[in-house]
Order: sequence, then structure tokens, then C-alpha cells
Amino acid sequence: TPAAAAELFPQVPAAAPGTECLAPPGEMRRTHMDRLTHRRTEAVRAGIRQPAESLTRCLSCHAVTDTHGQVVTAEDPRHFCRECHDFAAVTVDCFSCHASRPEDAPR
Amino acid sequence: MPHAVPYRPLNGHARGFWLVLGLLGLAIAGGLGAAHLMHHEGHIITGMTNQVVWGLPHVFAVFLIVAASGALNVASIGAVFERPLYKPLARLSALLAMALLIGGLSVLVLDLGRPDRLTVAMTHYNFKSIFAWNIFLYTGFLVLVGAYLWAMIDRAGARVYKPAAYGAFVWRLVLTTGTGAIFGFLVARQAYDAAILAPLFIAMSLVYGKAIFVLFLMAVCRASGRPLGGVVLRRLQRLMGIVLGAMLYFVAVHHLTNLYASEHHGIEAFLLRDGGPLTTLFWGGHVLLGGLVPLYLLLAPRLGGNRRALSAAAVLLILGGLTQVYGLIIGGQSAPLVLFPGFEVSSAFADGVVASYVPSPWEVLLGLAGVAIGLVVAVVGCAALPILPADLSDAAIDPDHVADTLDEQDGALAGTT
Amino acid sequence: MSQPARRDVLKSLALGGGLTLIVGPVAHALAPRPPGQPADPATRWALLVDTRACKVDCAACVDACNREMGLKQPTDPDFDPAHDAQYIRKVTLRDPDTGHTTAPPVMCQHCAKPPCVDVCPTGASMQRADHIVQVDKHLCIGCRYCMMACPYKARSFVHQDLTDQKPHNPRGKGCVESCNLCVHRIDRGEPPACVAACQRDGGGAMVFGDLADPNSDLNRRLAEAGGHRIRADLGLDTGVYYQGL
Amino acid sequence: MARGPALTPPPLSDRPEIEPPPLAPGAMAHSKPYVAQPAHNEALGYPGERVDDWQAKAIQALGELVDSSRALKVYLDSCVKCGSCADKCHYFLGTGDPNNMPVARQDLVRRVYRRHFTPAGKLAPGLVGAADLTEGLLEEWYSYFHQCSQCRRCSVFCPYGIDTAEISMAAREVMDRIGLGQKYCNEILGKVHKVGNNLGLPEPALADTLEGLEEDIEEETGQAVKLPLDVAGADVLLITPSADFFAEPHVDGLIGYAKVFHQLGLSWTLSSHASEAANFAMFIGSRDQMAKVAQRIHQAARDLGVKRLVFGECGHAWRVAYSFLTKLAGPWDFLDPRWPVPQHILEVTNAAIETGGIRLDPEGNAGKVVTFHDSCNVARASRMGEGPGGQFTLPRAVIQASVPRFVDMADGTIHDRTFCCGGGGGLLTDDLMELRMKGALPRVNALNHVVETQGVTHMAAICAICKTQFAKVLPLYGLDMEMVQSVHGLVSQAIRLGAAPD
Amino acid sequence: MFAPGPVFAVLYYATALILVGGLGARLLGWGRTPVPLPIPTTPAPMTRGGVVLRMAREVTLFESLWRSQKALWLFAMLFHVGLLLVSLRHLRYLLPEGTLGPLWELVVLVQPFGIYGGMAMAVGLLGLLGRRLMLPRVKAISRGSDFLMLGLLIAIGASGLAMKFAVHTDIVAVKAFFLGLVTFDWQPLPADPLLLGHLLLVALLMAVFPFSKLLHAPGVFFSPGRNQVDRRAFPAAQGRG
Ligand code: HEC
Ligand code: HEC
Ligand code: HEC
Ligand code: HEM
Ligand code: HEM
Ligand code: SF4
Ligand code: SF4
Ligand code: SF4
Ligand code: SF4
Ligand code: SF4
Ligand code: SF4
Repeated sequence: TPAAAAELFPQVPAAAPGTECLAPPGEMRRTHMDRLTHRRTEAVRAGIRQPAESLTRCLSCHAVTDTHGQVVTAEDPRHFCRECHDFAAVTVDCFSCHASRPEDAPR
Repeated sequence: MPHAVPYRPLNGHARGFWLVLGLLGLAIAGGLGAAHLMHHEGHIITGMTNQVVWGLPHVFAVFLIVAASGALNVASIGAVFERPLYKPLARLSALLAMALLIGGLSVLVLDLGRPDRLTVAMTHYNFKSIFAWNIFLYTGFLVLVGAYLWAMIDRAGARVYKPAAYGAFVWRLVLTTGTGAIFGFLVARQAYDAAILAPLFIAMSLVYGKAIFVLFLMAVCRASGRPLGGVVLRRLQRLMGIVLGAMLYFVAVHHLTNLYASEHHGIEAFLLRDGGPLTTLFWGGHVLLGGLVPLYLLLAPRLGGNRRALSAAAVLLILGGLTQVYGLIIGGQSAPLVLFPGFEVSSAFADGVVASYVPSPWEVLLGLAGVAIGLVVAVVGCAALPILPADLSDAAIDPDHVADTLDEQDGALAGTT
Repeated sequence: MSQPARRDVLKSLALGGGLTLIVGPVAHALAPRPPGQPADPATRWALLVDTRACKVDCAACVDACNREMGLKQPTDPDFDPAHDAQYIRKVTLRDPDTGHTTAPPVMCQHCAKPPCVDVCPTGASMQRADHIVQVDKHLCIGCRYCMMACPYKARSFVHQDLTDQKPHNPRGKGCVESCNLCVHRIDRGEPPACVAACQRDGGGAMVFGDLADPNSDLNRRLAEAGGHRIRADLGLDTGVYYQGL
Repeated sequence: MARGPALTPPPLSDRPEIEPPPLAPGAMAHSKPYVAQPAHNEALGYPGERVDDWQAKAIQALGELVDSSRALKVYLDSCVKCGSCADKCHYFLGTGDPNNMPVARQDLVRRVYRRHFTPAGKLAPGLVGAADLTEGLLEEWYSYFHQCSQCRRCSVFCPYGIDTAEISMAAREVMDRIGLGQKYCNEILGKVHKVGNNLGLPEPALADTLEGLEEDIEEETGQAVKLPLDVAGADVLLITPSADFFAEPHVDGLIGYAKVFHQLGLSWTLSSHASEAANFAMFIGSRDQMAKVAQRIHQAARDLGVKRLVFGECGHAWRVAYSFLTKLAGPWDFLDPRWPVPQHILEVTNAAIETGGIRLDPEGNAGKVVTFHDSCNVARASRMGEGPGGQFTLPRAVIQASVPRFVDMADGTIHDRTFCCGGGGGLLTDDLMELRMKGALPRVNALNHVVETQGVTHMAAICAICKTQFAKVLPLYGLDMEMVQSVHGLVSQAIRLGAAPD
Repeated sequence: MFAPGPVFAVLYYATALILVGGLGARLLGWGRTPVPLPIPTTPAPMTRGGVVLRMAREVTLFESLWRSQKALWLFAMLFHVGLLLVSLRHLRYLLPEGTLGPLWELVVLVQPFGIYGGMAMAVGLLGLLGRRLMLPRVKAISRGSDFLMLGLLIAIGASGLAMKFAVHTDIVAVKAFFLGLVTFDWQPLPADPLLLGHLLLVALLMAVFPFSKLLHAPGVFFSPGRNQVDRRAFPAAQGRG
């Protein structure tokens, strides 16, 4: 039933309207982890910056606001990354170090 | 006709066996709980700080790892130096070496800031790092000693026996040197920057390894009702005395050479005089209780063959060893780093002051868990495989009374009875 | 490139350009690196501290670093000196013979032969192509061996969970960290925060530049007045020079 | 006795355990025991000769057996062909014939079972190795299921405890039901039903033999030790293998029992109605026959009004007694509830040693260095004493009290890993001599090893079949048949008769 | 591109029925068959608790294999422990998030260990295969079905590991598909070839399970050689044994 379905399947929050991701959603779901790990290796070890593909960029397009208009952090299950990862039992430790919302997000 | 020594596994159904495993299991559970807490809450709950970054867990880990390489010595004497009276003990020696190493490594891994990144550590190597080399040395040690043990137990491995025995002997020397080099390569710390750390660590390994070996052997023979004769124990007792003497010699040389170099006067004054509890630990714990008293217990002619003296000496040596490693690791970090020689220094980051360190109960639990893990591996190994001889009485080990003649020869050489 | 991304790039260019005008001689070699371009091995970033201009009671550099990197200030009431990270600290030096007191700032010296990099088992402690030494926190396992190895006590270990990290300085429990010469600013074409603060609010004692560039301001000043390096006897070829010690 | 080329033993090894030999397919396909005469089969209720529709009948019999025994069904379904059991059977180690690997032996039946009773076998037989019971396969059944002594050694090493012995028993039962019986077992069973023991020794002859023994004992020891027969009202009924009455060294054991009872002051008796401990019906896999034989013991116990039931030194008999007696021949509520049903003579003797009821002097066996052969049925299918494993400790304790020096054979050949003597399971017949000799290899090899390295002079056993087999086979390997001893024969030499009990 | 969803839905419903039905029938068959006589392999435990322990030791430590051949023990251990870890890891595809609190926590915790399990499984299987080919006595008793079974499992493991390390698939969609199957709220299945191969082979495994030697898994618990208590008979036992 649709009601049950709403509980069972992940409610992936929509990204910022009028924007396009680095690749189509299906491909992003399959490859975002490799893209991110590749990006970070290049960035940190070789100093190659790609602001358009950075983690902060992901977070600004995929920022999720709560009912008060605040952008949620990764502590909140409504966080973009959390929705899918909680569903699929995937644990990432990125947000133990990285801020999980863009710096200029209203607090 | 070579006299085949029958080996018999420990009785895995005996109540005492399960009791011992249960107690050790509790110790391990405690340590794992402490490690979990440390991982979850962070190292803030321990006594370690930004000044003293390696604490009690490292003391236990280094002690166990150093002892592990030394525990192999009994087997090496039998195989490499071809002294047949030690051959029946070779399997236990190899097993104990592996067990202690596993115990020490467990503590090291559990104390990491990010133990969940262990796979990262196993897939990324910086080959300039002595630490990375040690990882190879440790795993290689387990493989070689494992092969050696297999060659001794399974006749299918007979071809591997000689190369494994010799290989393990050489490898263990490299490993102990490598462990010493972890500290020896640190030019930053005055307490460590010394070439003598390598032979010192080898001497330490011989002392601790043998002490643990003797204690374990006596305990397990008593518990499983196996006769343990004086021939075996007397030789081990004398051997321990000799290597202890050598170790104390190296310790003395280490400090004396440091005192020669005026730049090291500070650290020596700190360790030997001004270190407060550290100094007490050095003189009282390491030198006296962990050095001179056991030396007497082991080498005094009238105590030769006295089992109480031997076991007391072994216990003291183990405790003394822990204090020695404690002094090395904690002492080396407590002393302030000298950035600006000749100046009086102060800052918000403890420049110029002695750093204090108080171990937390979590670290104690973790260290003890490492010991327990080593013991569990050893005990279970003795029950699963034919490691322990069924009979180590004098009649079984030395029916032809070779030992007496050897004792006489040794006595003539060493000038002791 | 989509709209927001382009705006970002323009922003950094503008910032870089602006700063170049303000800070002038410090950053004349400093320009934002275009996306996709790696760090340049022909560069060697370094610092110069003129302790004669550095006032004992000034701490603008420390202050700025902590703000920039999201660290607690030593003046904060809940500051824990044993456990909280300090990338840069003022070290008060008193000459017992003369009684003269200085307080130069000490941070990671960005050694060209860094012992912290040599000892790191995973290669997390690394030297970037432009000779900046930093911790690749994606590989750090928190063994603290680099902390044992560093003669300058430059590194800190994170002892507990953190929140509110700065996006440009991710830091987390169980990892080792230290001054990374503000790589995120350098890559954007800006000088390190401490240098900028010193120039703006402090005594103007700190200079940032490219040691490999013979025409840099840094090299010019070194040629004029020389420079002392802390524990030069260790032969680590550090990248922070001190004048007036 | 002339030794033909077939009776050249395989070589002994200088190691205590035998390595798995290279495969020699068909090496023992020629080994078959004599087929039973029609009279032998009919006496047990089986068809006298091979029936016409034997194939269908055999399948039907197999189905009935599988449906009546969960063990059979689970064992036939669960084998993963891991080969853990393959190099554990003494017949494989001694012959190299791949069909003697327990798993391969099971497969002789499994193939047929799969073909007719499982979906996979019905639909894709080639894939799963399912096959019809052809004439050729039946021949293999007859040959190879008489190359299994049902010793259960294979079940120790199988992760699921698959017991080839169970499958052997079932296969022999199937063959019996289609009229293909083994002469040795079926003839003997006929004798038991007729006369009461395997030898067909009638009561007068038995009484005579016992009297003669009593005289010998009195002459030798000066004590009037009795061997009572059919004494009503005795406390203890002793059931012992008929070989104990006259074979060497078995009879020394019988004398030993008598001396123990005498010294303990226990009143006991033998029975001519149940003058046989052995129960060969177990070997042919017939529960009915087993019950029939066992019920003679019940009858004898009732008739003689005894209070306790004690068994003498016999391996498979002890298995039947310990595990099946209450099921097959109960109820036993008329016996003294303080004692288990049944007891083993070793339990009596061991308890007597521990409480001081008898005194043993090892000097009575001076010069002997003794080892002990754990009999397969005792080791892997029964128990003695207090806890599990008593069947290993009790005989050794009794031996060690009786002899100056005791030595165990290699760890992997004793206790529950003991090697069968090679003559058990209904194979103790001359028509299988080659098999018996080759099957004994692992045990003889282990014995030889302790003879050479530890100076062992004698090997004690507590099974009549083992003693007979060893007496025959040891000389083939160049060892002295006098080495074989009954445990109670050693007791007999060591016991201090007439000494006041403590 | 064809939509694999409906085909695989039907396939999985069918194989689930075959697995449950076939296994149930076999278990019932065993359960209903009597055990006429006590035949545990001695030494055997004398209490029920002891039997539980014996069974536990056999199932977790593979005691009999250890006594038999260390190499066989090692590979069998690697494979089975690996299989266990992989199965626990795969629970994430079937259990909705947060199911039974601690159970879901366990599934989340097990995820990284499942990877090592997958590798252990592969090593164990290859070891078993190598042994089956290289030891003459084991080769002599092997049939086509033995090799096929090993091959099937190796292919499943390889395709799974390939998905993890080489060519990723859309995990979220996979879980949605399977959740949809059990709630009858059908979702599409991605058409990635590796995924479809993996799922096809797994379905085959499920279908042949009740008719193959994999029955050893429940079989061990029904084996009288291991699950019977060794009880001493006393006269009062009244023939019940
Ligand atoms: C410029 C905006 C933008 C940026 C930058 C961006 N995304 Fe997206 N992303 C989108 C849009 C638009 C979609 C389409 C689905 C939607 O509307 O939610 C999407 C979809 C996705 C999806 C699929 C969600 C689903 O419904 O299945 C994932 C996963 C994803 N992005 C991850 C990332 C990651 C990781 C990064 C950074 C490397 C990133 N995105 C950067 C805009 C962006
Ligand atoms: C222990 C700390 C830590 C953890 C955990 C961590 N990172 Fe980072 N990450 C950093 C640091 C430090 C940088 C360097 C920042 C810089 O130079 O701007 C960085 C940089 C990056 C960058 C490049 C800079 C950017 O924003 O484009 C990416 C991408 C990135 N991390 C992704 C990840 C991902 C994905 C994970 C989790 C799997 C992760 N990080 C986990 C510390 C961490
Ligand atoms: C549409 C769902 C979805 C979204 C949204 C999503 N992820 Fe993932 N992510 C996944 C799945 C599924 C996996 C596991 C893939 C696998 O195991 O092959 C994964 C894996 C990862 C991994 C690799 C973990 C590992 O163990 O290797 C990282 C890193 C990661 N995601 C980071 C992120 C970040 C950062 C975001 C948000 C900016 C994000 N993901 C958003 C579905 C998602
Ligand atoms: C419980 C005790 C178990 C034991 C002792 C056991 C033992 C074994 C052994 C020895 C093999 C080796 C086959 C070979 O050599 O090829 C095997 C194979 C296998 N087992 Fe088990 N197993 C057990 C339980 C299980 C369980 C619970 C499962 C789960 C389904 C399982 C699944 C398998 C599979 C799939 C194989 C592969 C078949 C093959 O190798 O061809 N087992 N098992
Ligand atoms: C119908 C149930 C199954 C589904 C939906 C499924 C699906 C998957 C998927 C999507 C992956 C990739 C995981 C990733 O990329 O991280 C995977 C991996 C794997 N699968 Fe399966 N699988 C199933 C059953 C099985 C079975 C029965 C086995 C074993 C016999 C198995 C063995 C593996 C292995 C070894 C891996 C690789 C290691 C891992 O990621 O855990 N799978 N499976
Ligand atoms: S800001 Fe400049 S002047 Fe002030 S302390 Fe720092 S370096 Fe010295
Ligand atoms: S100062 Fe310390 S941390 Fe910085 S590079 Fe030199 S050694 Fe490494
Ligand atoms: S703490 Fe991190 S950076 Fe320092 S040595 Fe260990 S792994 Fe390398
Ligand atoms: S360079 Fe950046 S990180 Fe280093 S001290 Fe200055 S401000 Fe702090
Ligand atoms: S029961 Fe004994 S004889 Fe029969 S197959 Fe098994 S091991 Fe061989
Ligand atoms: S050990 Fe058991 S499972 Fe393995 S082959 Fe033999 S009978 Fe089959």
C-alpha cells in the first residue's frame, strides 16, 4: 500500500531546483562513492581542486531544510546522505570530520 | 635409537581448563569494553594527552612484543644451537612466541585513534617507516614461526624444519631490532636517540621471554599434573641469570654513554634523579626488584634448582620488565623537548615543563587484555595441538644423564658450580 | 559549468586579486590555482618571523589561526591545554643571562626532511608537491607515531567527538592534525590566516613567501638579515625562519 | 601353514601411523566370503536362495529399511563427499582399493537409494551418480560390504557422524532378504538358536570343559575357585563369549573372572541356555534376530533368578549389551536396582581394585611390558564406569595394577581413534584371510612401533574376536602370537588369592 | 531494454516456494522416521546439555574435521564462516531499516565484516576445489554435481565481489525490489548484468538446495551419531532403554 510504502522506501530529498547533478541519478547512485574518494585523493594529495565537484558543493545543492528553515546536519536522519545510507545500512565516517552542511547555511 | 618424546594435548574437558579460559575471557571482555569506550568517547577518557601520546597500553604492547621474540629463544637453542635437552620444549616455545606477539599486537591495534581503519593500514604502506616495516616483521614472524611449529608437529612439514628454524631465529633478531628501532630512530627525543637500544632490546627480549616461558611451563605442568624435572628447570634458571646480567650491562652502558654526552645530561638527570615517580620506578622497580634481586635468585649457587626462587625471579622480572618499558616510553615523553637550548621556556602548550601522566583504568584493562589474549592463544593451542610433552621428568628427558656432564662442563667454563 | 559553480570560481578570483592589492609584497607570487591543476613542485612555501617586530603580549596570529581553523582559543574558559589542539603557539623565551624576553610563534616548521612523514606507517603524514607538510586524514589511523617523531611538538591529536568543524578544515576524533600552512587559502591565492592577521592587527612580523623563488620578498629579507631555524642541528631543513633570536 | 602369494602382508612403516596408499581400483574385488546354504538362510526366516525378482525385492527392502531408520535416511542424504573419512578405514589403508573408502562404500547403496527414492536421482541420475542395482553392483555389494567390519571409525571423522557401519548392516539385511546371505554369520546364528552359542557347544560338553578348568585352577593355585553353571539363585549371571571356554588366550580371561568373583565372595553362575555373549545378528543388520538372541539372556536371568547381569570380555557383545539390551530383551525390573543393566566385568574388577576388595601384585606378570588394544565396538559404541570415556580408562587402570609397565600406542591409534583388529563384523573367517591380514595393517603397525621403540612385549585386549584375529594375523607380520593377552588373564596372574580383603 | 523486474519476481517467488516446500518436506520426512536404537558415536555426552554442547562444538568449530585433516578444516572453516558473514551482511536487502532494533544494529555493524567474509568464502571455496582436484582419493569420490556445486558458489561469490569492487550496482534499487517482493508492492530491478547474473545463480542455488548434498546443513542436527544422549540403563528402565 502507498502508506506503507512511504515508510519502507527512502524518501530521497529533492536537490536545489533547476540544477543538474554531475551525472544522471541512476549513475550517481552507482558511482558517487568512487567519485568522492577519487576527488578527495586528488584534492588532498595532489592539491587538485575542483570546486564544482567538491563535497561542500554536493552539500549545498543537496541541502535539506527542516520545518524552521534550518539546514539539517548529518545527525538528522533527514540529511540527504542519511536517507539512502540508513536505508541501505551503509556507514560512512565523512561527517565525523567534514561539516555536513555548507558553511553559509543559516543556523 | 632416538628416544621419542610423547606429546599430549591438554585435557580440554577438565574443569580447571574451562575455569582458566573463563577468567581469561573475562579479562579480554573487560579490555574490549575499555577499547570500545575509548573508541566511542575518544582518548579523552584516558590519561594520554598531547604531551604524553603513548601510555600504558603501549607499555604492555611493547613488553609483550619484545617478550614474544625472546620466548622463541628456547626453541632456537634446541634447533639452531643443537642442544638436544631443549628440544622437547621447542613447540611450547614457538607457540608462546606467537601467542605473546598476537597479544601485544591486539593492544596496539585497539589503542589506535581509528582502529576501524585497520584495512587502510594493511593496504597503504610507507616503506620509509620503521613502523610499516615492523608490521611486515610481525606478520612474517607469525608465518615463519607457524611454519616452524607445523614442521615440528606434522611429519608432512619435515622438509621445512631446518629452514624454518633458522629463518625464525634470524627473523626474530631482526624483529627485536626493528622494535627497538621504533624508538631508536626518533632523533627528536633525547631518551631514545641511541644505537644501543637495538642490543638492549634483544637482551630484554631474552630476559622477559624466558621469564614468561618458565612461569607458563611451571604453571601448566602443575595444573595438568605433568612431572617437571630439575634438569630442565636448572638449565633455564642459569640461562635466565646470564641473560639478565647481560641486560643489566646494556642498561648501564646506555645510561653511562648518555652521561658522557653533555647534551644528554638533562634527560639523564631527569630519569635518574629528578623524575619523581619515574626515578623511583627506575631504581626501585627496574634496577632493584627487576634486576639485582632476580639476579641473586637466579645465580646464587645455593639457590640453584630451587623452584620457589626461580618462579619468584620470573615474576619479579616480568614486573621489572614492565617498569623498564614504562620508564622508557613514558619517561621519554615526560621530559620536555628542547627547542631553544639555553633559554627558559614557557607556553600554553607545555613547552619547558615536565609532562605528567596518570594511567586511566581503561588503559590498565586494555593492557591486561593483551596479556590475557596471549595466554588464551597459548592455552588453547596447548589443548588443540600436541605441544606439551607428557613427561618432563628427569628420567624422561635425560635418561642417559647427559645433563650432569654438560653441567660440569658449563660449570668449568663459567667458573660456577 | 552550472551557475553556482561559476560564481564560486569568480569569487575566488576576485578575492585573490583583491588581496594581492592589499597585502602586496607578501603575496606577489600567490595566485589562485586553476581547477584541475596540481600543486607545483617548483614552489617551496615558507614563513619568516621577525621576532624584533613580534610583541610579547600580541597573539593575533594564534587568535586568527584558531578562528580560521575552527579551534578553541587558549583564552576560552573551557580550554583544555592537555587535550585541545594548538596549531600555533606563542613560546615565551627568557634569556637567563640577560633577562631579555621574546615570544615568537611556533607552528609546524614544514621540514623539507620531515621525520613525521618518514615514520608514518600509512603515508597519511605527507609532503605535498609544493613542500607543505600535512596529514591526509583519510589515511590517518591515529597511531600518534608522528607526534613522537616531531621535534617541535607541532602536532595535536583529537581526543573527542567534534561538531561545527569549518568546512575548509575538516577534523575529527582519532586523527592527528597540525598547521598545514592554510593550504585551502594558498590554493585560493590567499596567504595563511596568521600571516594576514599579523600584517593587519599584529606587529607585521610574519612574512609568507616562496623560498624557491629567488625574487620573493621572503628571500630578499633572508638575504638582508639572515635567518635562524629552530634546532637546525637536527638537519631537517625546516621552512620557518626566525630573525632576531 | 603354507603362505601363498596372497598372504604376503603389506609392508610395515617406521612411523606409528600408516600413510594413505595410492589408489588401486578393484584390488579387492575378488574378496568374497562363502555364500550361505539355503538351510542357513531358512533357519533365520530368509529365502534359501536368490529370489527371482531380486531387484524389485531389494529396492523394496531398502525402502523399508530407510523408512524405519532415521540414521539411514539422514546418512544417505547428508554426505558432502568431503573425503574426511576416506583415509580412516583400516581396510582402505591396508588394500588401497578405493571402494574400501567409507564414503565409496556408502555410495554403493547411496547410488541405488538416490535412483529410486530421491527426485534428483529420478530426474538426472547421471549428474548425481544415481544408478540401478544391477548384477554387477550387487556383486560389489556382496564383496565390499563384507570388507567392512562395522567398526565406526569413519563416523568419528565425519562432520555429521555418518556411520558406514549402519549402511553395511542395512546392505547385508537387504541381501539376506533376497536370499544372498553370508555363510559364516548365518550358520553361526543358526547354532545359537539351536544350541545357545556360536560354537554349537552343547550343555554336557560345556559342563565338562568347566569342570576341567576348575581342576586346573585348583592344581595351580591351591584354591578351590569354581566356574558354576546353571546355578539357580546365584547373585550374578555372567554372559561371556563362548571362545572364553577353550580358546587361547581367551580362557585365561575366564579364569581371571572366576578368580575375581571368588576373591570378592560373589555368588555367580554361567548359563547353558545363554552361553554366548556374542550377537552376530547385529552384523547382518537384523533387529529381529538380534532381539531373538538377546532374549535368551533374559530367559536365563529369569530362570536362574539372578540379581545382577555381568558381561565378559567381548567387544560387539558389550555394544549390544550396553546399548540395546534393555530395548531388545527387557524389562529387567526383576534385577537389583542398585546395579546398572548390564555391567562389564571390568567395572566389577576395577571397583574391587579401588575399594581394596582384591589385591593385585604386578610381579605376577614380571618382565611384561604391556600395551592395550581398544576394541572398536567398546571404544566407539559403548561406555563403562562413571563418565564418558570410561571404556578407555577402566581397562588401562586394571592393566596398570596388574603389570609392571604399561605403554600406550600412538595417540592417533587409540581411544576413539583406535583401529579395528580387522576381523570384526562377521569377517573372522578363513575365506576372508587375505582381507583380515591386510585390514590388520594399521593396528599391527602401531603395535610394532611400540615394540621397537618402547620394548613392548604383550598386547592385551577385551574382545574375543580381536584375540582370535590377532593370534592368527600377528605371525603373518612376524610377531609372536603369544603376545596377545586377555586383560583378565593378566589379572589372573597378578591376583593374590586367599589374601584377606581390606 | 527489457525490464528484468517481473521475470525475477516470478523466479524468486517460485524458488522460495521450492526451497521452503522441499526443505520442509525433507525435514518432516526425517522427523517422522523413527530412531529405533541408541547409536551415538561414543564417547558421547550423558546429558541433553552435553549433547547441545557437542553439537555446538561440531557446528561452530568443525571438531571432526580438525581431528581428521587440518587443511580440510581450514578451507571448510573459511568458507562457512565467510558464508555466515556474507549472509548477515545480505540481511540488509531484506530487512526494513530499524527492524527489531538490535537486529538492525547488528546488520549495520556487520557490513564491513561481510566483505572480509566474502573474501574468506572465495578463498575457502577455491581451497576446497583445489583439494578436490588434487587429492586422488577425494577426486575418486567426486561426481559432476560436486564440482558444479562448488562452481556455482564460486560464481556467486565472484559476481558479488565484482559488484562490490569493480562494477557497482544500484543497491538502493535492489533493496527496494526485494522489499517490494515481500510486501507485494513491486519495484523495478536495475538491469545491471552482474547483478542479474548474481541473482540468477542465487535462485538456482535456492532451487537445488532441498535436493542436493546441501542438506547436510539441517542434516547434522538430525544425525543420531551426534544428537543422541548416552544413557545408562538401570533395571527400573522397564525396557525403555
Ligand atoms: C548543481 C547541483 C548538484 C550538485 C553540485 C550535486 N548534485 Fe547530486 N543531484 C542534483 C540533482 C538535480 C539531482 C537529481 C535528483 C533530484 O532532483 O534530487 C541529483 C541527484 C543525486 C543523487 C541521486 C538521488 C536519487 O534520487 O537517487 C545522488 C546520489 C547525488 N545527486 C549525489 C551527489 C553527490 C555525491 C554530489 C557531489 C559530488 C552531488 N550530488 C552534487 C544536483 C546536484
Ligand atoms: C579525519 C578527517 C576526515 C575524514 C573522516 C574525511 N575527510 Fe575528507 N577531508 C579531510 C581533510 C582534512 C580534507 C582537506 C581539506 C582541504 O584541503 O580543503 C579533506 C578533503 C576532502 C575532499 C576534497 C576537498 C573538497 O571538499 O572537495 C573531499 C572530496 C573529501 N574530503 C571527501 C571525503 C569523504 C567522501 C569522506 C568519507 C568517506 C571523507 N572526506 C572523510 C578530512 C577528512
Ligand atoms: C540514492 C542513495 C544515496 C545517496 C543520496 C547517497 N548515497 Fe552514498 N551510498 C549509497 C549506497 C547504496 C552506497 C553503497 C554502495 C555499495 O556498497 O556498493 C553508498 C556508499 C557511499 C560511500 C562508500 C562507502 C563505502 O563503504 O565504501 C560513500 C563515501 C558515500 N556513499 C558518501 C555519500 C555522501 C557524502 C552522500 C551525500 C552527499 C551520499 N553518499 C549520498 C547510496 C546513497
Ligand atoms: C553445521 C555444520 C556444518 C558442517 C560441519 C559443514 C561441513 C561442510 C563440509 C566439510 C563441506 C565440504 C565439502 C567439500 O569438501 O567439497 C561443506 C560444504 C558446504 N556447506 Fe557445509 N557444513 C555445515 C553447515 C553448513 C551450513 C549451515 C550451511 C549453510 C547453508 C552449509 C553450506 C555448505 C555449502 C554451500 C557447501 C558447499 C558444497 C560443496 O563444497 O560442494 N554448511 N560443509
Ligand atoms: C537474493 C539474495 C541476494 C541478493 C539480493 C544479493 C545481492 C548482492 C549485491 C547487490 C551485492 C553487491 C554488494 C555491494 O556492492 O556492496 C552482493 C554481493 C555479494 N553477494 Fe549477494 N545477493 C544475494 C544472495 C547471495 C547469496 C545467497 C550469496 C552466497 C552464496 C551471495 C554472495 C555474495 C557475495 C560473496 C558478495 C560480495 C561480498 C559482499 O558484498 O558482501 N549473495 N550481493
Ligand atoms: S601576530 Fe605577528 S606580531 Fe603578533 S604575535 Fe603573531 S607574529 Fe608576533
Ligand atoms: S615540524 Fe613536525 S610536523 Fe611539521 S613537518 Fe617538521 S616534523 Fe613534521
Ligand atoms: S597518527 Fe596518523 S599521521 Fe601520524 S603517524 Fe599515525 S597515521 Fe601517520
Ligand atoms: S598557517 Fe594557517 S594553519 Fe598554520 S598556523 Fe598559520 S593560520 Fe594556522
Ligand atoms: S565402519 Fe570401519 S570398516 Fe566399515 S567403513 Fe567405516 S571404518 Fe571401514
Ligand atoms: S566424512 Fe562424512 S561427509 Fe565426508 S565423505 Fe565421508 S561420509 Fe561423506
